[in-house]
Amino acid sequence: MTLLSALLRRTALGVATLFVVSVLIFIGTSILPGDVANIILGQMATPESLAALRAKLGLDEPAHIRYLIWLTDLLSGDLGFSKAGAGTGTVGTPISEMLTPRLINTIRLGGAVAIVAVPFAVTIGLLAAMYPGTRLDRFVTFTTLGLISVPEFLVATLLVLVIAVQLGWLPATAYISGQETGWKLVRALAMPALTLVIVASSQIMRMTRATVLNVMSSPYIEMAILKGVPRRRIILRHALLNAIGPIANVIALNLAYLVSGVVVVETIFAYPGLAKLMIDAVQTRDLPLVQACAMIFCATYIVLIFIADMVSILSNPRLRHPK
Amino acid sequence: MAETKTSFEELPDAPPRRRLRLSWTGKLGVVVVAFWMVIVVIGPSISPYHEADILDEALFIVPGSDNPYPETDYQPPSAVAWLGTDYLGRDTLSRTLFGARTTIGISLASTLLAYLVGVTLGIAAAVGGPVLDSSLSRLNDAILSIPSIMLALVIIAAIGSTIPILIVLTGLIYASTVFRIARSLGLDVKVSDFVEAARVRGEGLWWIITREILPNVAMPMATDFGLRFVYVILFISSLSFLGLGVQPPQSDWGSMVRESLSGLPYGSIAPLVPAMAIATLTIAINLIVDDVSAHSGGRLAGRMI
Amino acid sequence: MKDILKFQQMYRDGKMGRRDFMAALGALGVGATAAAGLLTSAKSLAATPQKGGTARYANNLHGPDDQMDPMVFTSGIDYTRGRATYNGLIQMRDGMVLAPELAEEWSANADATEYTFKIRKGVEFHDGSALTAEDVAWTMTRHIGEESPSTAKALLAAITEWKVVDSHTVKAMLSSPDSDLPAKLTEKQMKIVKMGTEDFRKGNGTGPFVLESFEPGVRSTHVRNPNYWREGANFEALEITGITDPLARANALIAGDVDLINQVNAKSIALVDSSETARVISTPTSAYTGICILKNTAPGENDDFVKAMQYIQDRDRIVRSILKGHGTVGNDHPVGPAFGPDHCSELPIREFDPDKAKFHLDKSGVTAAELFVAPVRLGIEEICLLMQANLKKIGFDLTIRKVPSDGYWGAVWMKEPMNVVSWNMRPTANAQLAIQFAPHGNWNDTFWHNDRMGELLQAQLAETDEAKRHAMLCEMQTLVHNGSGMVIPAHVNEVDGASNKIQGIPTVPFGALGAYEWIEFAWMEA
Amino acid sequence: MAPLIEVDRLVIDARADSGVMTPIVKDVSFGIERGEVVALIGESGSGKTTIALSALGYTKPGLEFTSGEVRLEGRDVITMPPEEKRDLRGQRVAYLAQSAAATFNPALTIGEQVTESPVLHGQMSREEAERRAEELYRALELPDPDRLGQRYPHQVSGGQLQRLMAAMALCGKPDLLILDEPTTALDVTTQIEVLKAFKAVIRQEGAAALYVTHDLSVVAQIADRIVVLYAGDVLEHGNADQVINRPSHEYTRRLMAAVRPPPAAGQGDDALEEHLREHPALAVRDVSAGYGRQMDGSVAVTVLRDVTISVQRGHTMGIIGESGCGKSTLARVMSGLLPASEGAILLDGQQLEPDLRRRDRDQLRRVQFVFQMADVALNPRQRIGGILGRPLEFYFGLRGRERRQRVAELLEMVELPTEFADRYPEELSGGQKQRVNLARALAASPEVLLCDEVISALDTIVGANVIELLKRLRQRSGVSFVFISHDLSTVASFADEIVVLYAGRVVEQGPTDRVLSPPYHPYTRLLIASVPELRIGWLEETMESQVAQAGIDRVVTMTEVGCSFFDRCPLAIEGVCNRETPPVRHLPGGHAVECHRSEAEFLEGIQAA
Repeated sequence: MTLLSALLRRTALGVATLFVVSVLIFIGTSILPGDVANIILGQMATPESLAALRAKLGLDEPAHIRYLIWLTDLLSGDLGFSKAGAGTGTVGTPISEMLTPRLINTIRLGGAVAIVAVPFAVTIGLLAAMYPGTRLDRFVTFTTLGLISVPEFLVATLLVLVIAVQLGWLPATAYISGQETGWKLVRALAMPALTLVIVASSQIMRMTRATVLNVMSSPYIEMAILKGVPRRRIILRHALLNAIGPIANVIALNLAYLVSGVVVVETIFAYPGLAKLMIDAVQTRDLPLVQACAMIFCATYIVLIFIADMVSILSNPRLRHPK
Repeated sequence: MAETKTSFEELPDAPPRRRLRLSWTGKLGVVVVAFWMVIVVIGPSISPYHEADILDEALFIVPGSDNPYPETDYQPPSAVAWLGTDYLGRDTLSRTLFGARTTIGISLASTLLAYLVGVTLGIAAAVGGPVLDSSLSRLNDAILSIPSIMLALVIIAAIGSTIPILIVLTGLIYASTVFRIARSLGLDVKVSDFVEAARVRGEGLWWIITREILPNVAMPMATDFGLRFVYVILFISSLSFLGLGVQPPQSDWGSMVRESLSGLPYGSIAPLVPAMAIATLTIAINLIVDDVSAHSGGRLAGRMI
Repeated sequence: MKDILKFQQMYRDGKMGRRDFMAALGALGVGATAAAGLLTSAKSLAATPQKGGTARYANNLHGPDDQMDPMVFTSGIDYTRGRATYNGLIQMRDGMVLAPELAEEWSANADATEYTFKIRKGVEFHDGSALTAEDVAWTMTRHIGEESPSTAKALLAAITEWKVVDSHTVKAMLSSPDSDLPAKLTEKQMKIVKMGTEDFRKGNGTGPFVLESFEPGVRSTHVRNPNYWREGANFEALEITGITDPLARANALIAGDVDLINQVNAKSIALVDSSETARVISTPTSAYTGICILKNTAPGENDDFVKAMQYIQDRDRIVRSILKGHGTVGNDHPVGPAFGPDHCSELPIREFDPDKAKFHLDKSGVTAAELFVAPVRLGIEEICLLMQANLKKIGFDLTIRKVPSDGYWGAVWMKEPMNVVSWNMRPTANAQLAIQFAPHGNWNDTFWHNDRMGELLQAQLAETDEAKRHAMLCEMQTLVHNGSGMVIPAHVNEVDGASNKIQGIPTVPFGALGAYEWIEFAWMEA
Repeated sequence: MAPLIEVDRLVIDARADSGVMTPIVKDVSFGIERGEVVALIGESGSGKTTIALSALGYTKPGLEFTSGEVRLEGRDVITMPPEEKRDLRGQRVAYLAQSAAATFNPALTIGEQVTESPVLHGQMSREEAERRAEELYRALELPDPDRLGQRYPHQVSGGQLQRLMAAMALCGKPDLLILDEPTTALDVTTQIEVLKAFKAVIRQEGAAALYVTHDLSVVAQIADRIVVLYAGDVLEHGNADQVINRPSHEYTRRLMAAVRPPPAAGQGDDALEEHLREHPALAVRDVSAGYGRQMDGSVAVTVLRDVTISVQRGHTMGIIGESGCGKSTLARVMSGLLPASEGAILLDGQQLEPDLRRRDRDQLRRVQFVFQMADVALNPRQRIGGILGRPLEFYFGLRGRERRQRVAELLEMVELPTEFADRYPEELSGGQKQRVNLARALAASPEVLLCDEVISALDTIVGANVIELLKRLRQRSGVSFVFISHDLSTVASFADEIVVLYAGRVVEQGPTDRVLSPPYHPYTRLLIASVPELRIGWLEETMESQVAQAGIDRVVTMTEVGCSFFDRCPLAIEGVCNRETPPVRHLPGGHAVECHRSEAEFLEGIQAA
């Protein structure tokens, strides 16, 4: 299979997955109690006012018709409108307009975490694999395990208490207006990023260590030892190249998590990212918004996994140069 | 010919089966896990109070006087409550002991369910032909790509949050990761000669899956089971963070941390005790898993110079 | 309430010492912390407001459903933005005094069935157009009718028509007398918008701040309205955002990331109070959270069961321990002491009595019950857990089903036999009683339909004699106390937080930080 | 002069997890002079690899040096500090492993791996090392030496990789080469080429070598001296001529006896009396098959083309060819594991469905498949009793005591103790597992047994014993065998008829006697000539022959037109063989050859050689 046909195949599979996700999300959200009209009117709803508002919002169509409308709009590049901010007015916020700043924020945070966590975690993981069973390895193992085992929200709260409240070094929340640059931006991102670096790098570290150690039982590693290749080169040249595939996969999964799964951290630091937006959208039954977020998460996941696969292919000459 | 046979027997192919031997960290892991398993069984019966008990204000007397403390929440450790009280004035120790059963029970049941579903479908996808495989894989990709918290949020909002629902939900969410592993292991085993031997014999799918494939993917899956179990505990605790966890007044460790998080600024240990419980259990499981996987890989690392 | 304002003024003018002030408020039933808050705000009355600064406010609830359409405002962040952007006809000031806002003056006919409002002249919307009676009539007509989605329409149910008399006069025609109408018009939903508005996101109002940016669920920014019709706000700009997590919100205030927050939860009060940068602002209100037991189905149809649930409430402990003193004991009816003379202080408080509870429980024969709990207001979950623990001691197992708050009002409330509810403080005691207990009303959430109650509600609105009004209110409170399926263990204070730099926060009890009036009247120390 | 390396009373123990030490190498001593090739010979478990690795100061994980010394020019390598060991490895002592495919790092270029050691040790600059590598590629007769270094291991053939490993070992000009079974995994045709290259290069470089193998025929070609090992003990030690021609130890004699004589006419067992049946037990008619089944039923890669063979009842049909010729595919097609895309398979005259899923249970029972690797063909999670009992239950509905009894009988039939029923496969030796594998097939009381390379993974003696067992079983049961092997000697000693496959086509078939005596198809001749003989000097003689030089070690490629063997064939006719499909020539005695050349020309060709 050539690279191009692989690319086409993967794209087709990705689109298929997106389609399945959109159906799942639609079914899932349609079994939720209440709709956006219920949420807007809340406690003060009456059957009459609900009916009137639903008619106004176009919610009185049957579910499958609404899905088809959404799908056709999507295919023509229109994500639709959120009911956000519109009240009973006829003008809602275009979803793309709501998503863009959130997406930028998410990418900023995820990017900041990735830039720090990935090189750090891979390095430490390699060091641990280089000297397995030593004190360094034990220390890394225990620390990463300890950090993995603590719920994110506890890590985040402890950090806030110590760094923001007690020491006052950094702001306790990370809500940003989008205009911050340079040092201000770094300060705003620091606390949530630090929390996520701790969470993400522990996992990457462990997987790096495990994968490299797994490769370490291959005959070609023994051959390298018998050729008198020093430890550092065995790990960095012989083992790492063969472990890159699985490591890339773990990194991709962690990055996908940084985009879609960090709702706890976004909540604690009041960081306006995508994950919190989707939770909010579900809670307010803003279905076009839920769908849009789901599409972004799903696409991110697919793209990241695809990139990880490409990295595996590029690091593996057998896949890169088929005979 | 007969004599020579006796004097030069065929040498065994491999040294006798290597038995799993734990390092000291692995042993420590076993001890800790065993400890918690004992607590699961006897915890509620040795606990000083019931998990739902809100301790009477009269119990807390200011030393050297007859005056009660004005508060019963976030009390420091004392003779009344050895590990202090939580945000409602409940005994942290009792709730931790009761919580062991809930936390470990739910997580274990969820993980088992995830395995039941994930392995069944994963193996079915591996052996069941391309149509089944690709439809299951697409569905699985779809589920994996939806953030699990968000899935949980929708389902719990739709049908409520009882313990059985929590177990089924978590089980299904984690089944998708198990599916991936089971499928790839299944694909490996499927092409092995002993499975072909069964196929040539004319064995049906059920036999091939249950007798030929499953026993052989059991070991690699077992190590993954430990890790998955840990993730499930943490996942349920993040659900608690969003208020979607077990029903009060039942205690599970994740919810306990969450509920009493507000005690941290006052130096209360109420959120730290259950956090420590989670940490000790998950670290212990991982230490055992590490030993099991070290058993199979990385043996050459020690020979590097 | 008027008394409090009076004491505050006396304190400000130096006619009263700090100790006396605290004692006086204590006599009025105001807790020490709350009194300290009032003291601070009294202090601020002393100084001259300073102009300038950007006030950053963080609200607890926020999301994609954040609105700029006043008619469907439901959360504090909406009310806050609404107060900044729009004006109402009449406003509520400290001491629950009604004050003219866009209506310069108003008058009612003798039987309170027709009201005339003189609209202020020379008021401009942010888009430069002039405010006319047409705008007022259009806005207010939106609240009328069965199909109106207005979340405040219950208050205006008596109004049949809004008439434009001339360019700056409107009339409200009522089907039945309502002497409380002016107070009801102070509600947060009654803000005046431009006639024919389609895009509410622009926030085209007459208010003290012009909406500069609005990202629902994230933040909005507002700048001072230079063309405001009166002197206007002290702040130069506002930044309104949301921080959902209570601890994070408190931390943000303490760390100085924001200047004002709403909803300081019980566990964070001491944290904020002990900080050097911020303080807690606690205002007694009649808002309450409680348990609805449906009277039209088991187990609530059994009066003894309801009694048992009422007697098992350890009200003192709830106020002391769960609310940390920032509340008042409730008496299973909705009119709390914050309503001042309208509160029926003659009615004895139903004390915590496990024996009586057990007696009624045994008599009822009910052996199991399920209570649906959603975090509709801070503290409700703890109240239910305490109740459950106390019931356990008398041998009754109450099952608690915790459900998410989204969708709660549509799926659980008024449907499950036992559920929790939260009601904000209404502008008048009558409105407070009517919303929940008018027979066959839309929101009669315990399905307790009492004919006498209906008569009294109508009659009290037409009554002008103070003593008779009070007697009627008291009778209604007693009826609810004894007959309805409502368990109201406590009225909760409005507990918010502000940076020590922020001064002059009003004490209106109908919402956060002086019912959002801080926007125009508070100021920031340079 | 002191020997280059001296193994002195070496003891190596395996440390069990319980801490108990089990000796693997027991007090072994020998030495190697400069320029000398010493062979360590023994079967699995004899400790030969362990001893060889000790020359690098290395043991496999789980093993420990207990006592004794290994001195390289007087310096003990076991106790050397790590830095010195590192300098030693690759530079002074180099190692060639059994499977080059596994020991080349798949992610690095060949060039980098070949030159790595001398560059790292600072012996040469990168450019020098690359020049040296290129010289070695040429010396080892590797194709395209200029660009070989930039390729990756998976891009070259197994035989080339094995020679590249020699290049890797030799690049740093080591004093001592350790060769660990370097040709065992190769086809015979490839093996002689590699052997020749090794021998030439060792001589040219003047290095000493320690050659580890279980194959006496190979040893005979390359070793100056031989050390015979059994279970960690040296049983015999002497120069090659003496050990091979006048073995003193009984074990050595047994090893010699197990070596199968080179294939020649008259080897096949006496033909059994014809069973009076109209139909052959199993017949394959015009079968084509391949992989990558497409929508229209054709296949993307054709592996078998127009194969027609028939196995007579009670007869043994040997199928032979190099790896990639399609012999295993043929077995899979017959069993139905791989449905044929065209043609028919007839069992006792009755046509079988191509796909085994459509065959009925009795049809499945009558054709049984014995897999190549007993290691992986037996489910490691089932006991032997279960493995053997399942077909009994499945085909005959046997249960309980009856089943147990039959399992015991089967175990006896394959000459294993009945207690083995309670063991797991991994508790058995390789030969024992292969017997169980066989017993499982016999449990079905089949009419045809398809044996796919059943002894190629076994040590010489063990393999010989299994062949003996098969012969006895055949006599007793009257089962027809299809015996697939790349080892012509084995097939010759066992089969009644031989089918020679090349690139998916039958190039020659007939009774064993006929096929193994002239006239041969040129390919059959190449195969026969490549089987090493237990005779010093055989390698040189063979390499001089034209047949070998022309055809050895080329990858089997299937051509669309003409004869696939064209580019390896010494008798190829340009313009004919590469254009037209060769005709089938029927020779007397049921012997058929597919070739453009006539019978007379075959004979001529032989004389020319």
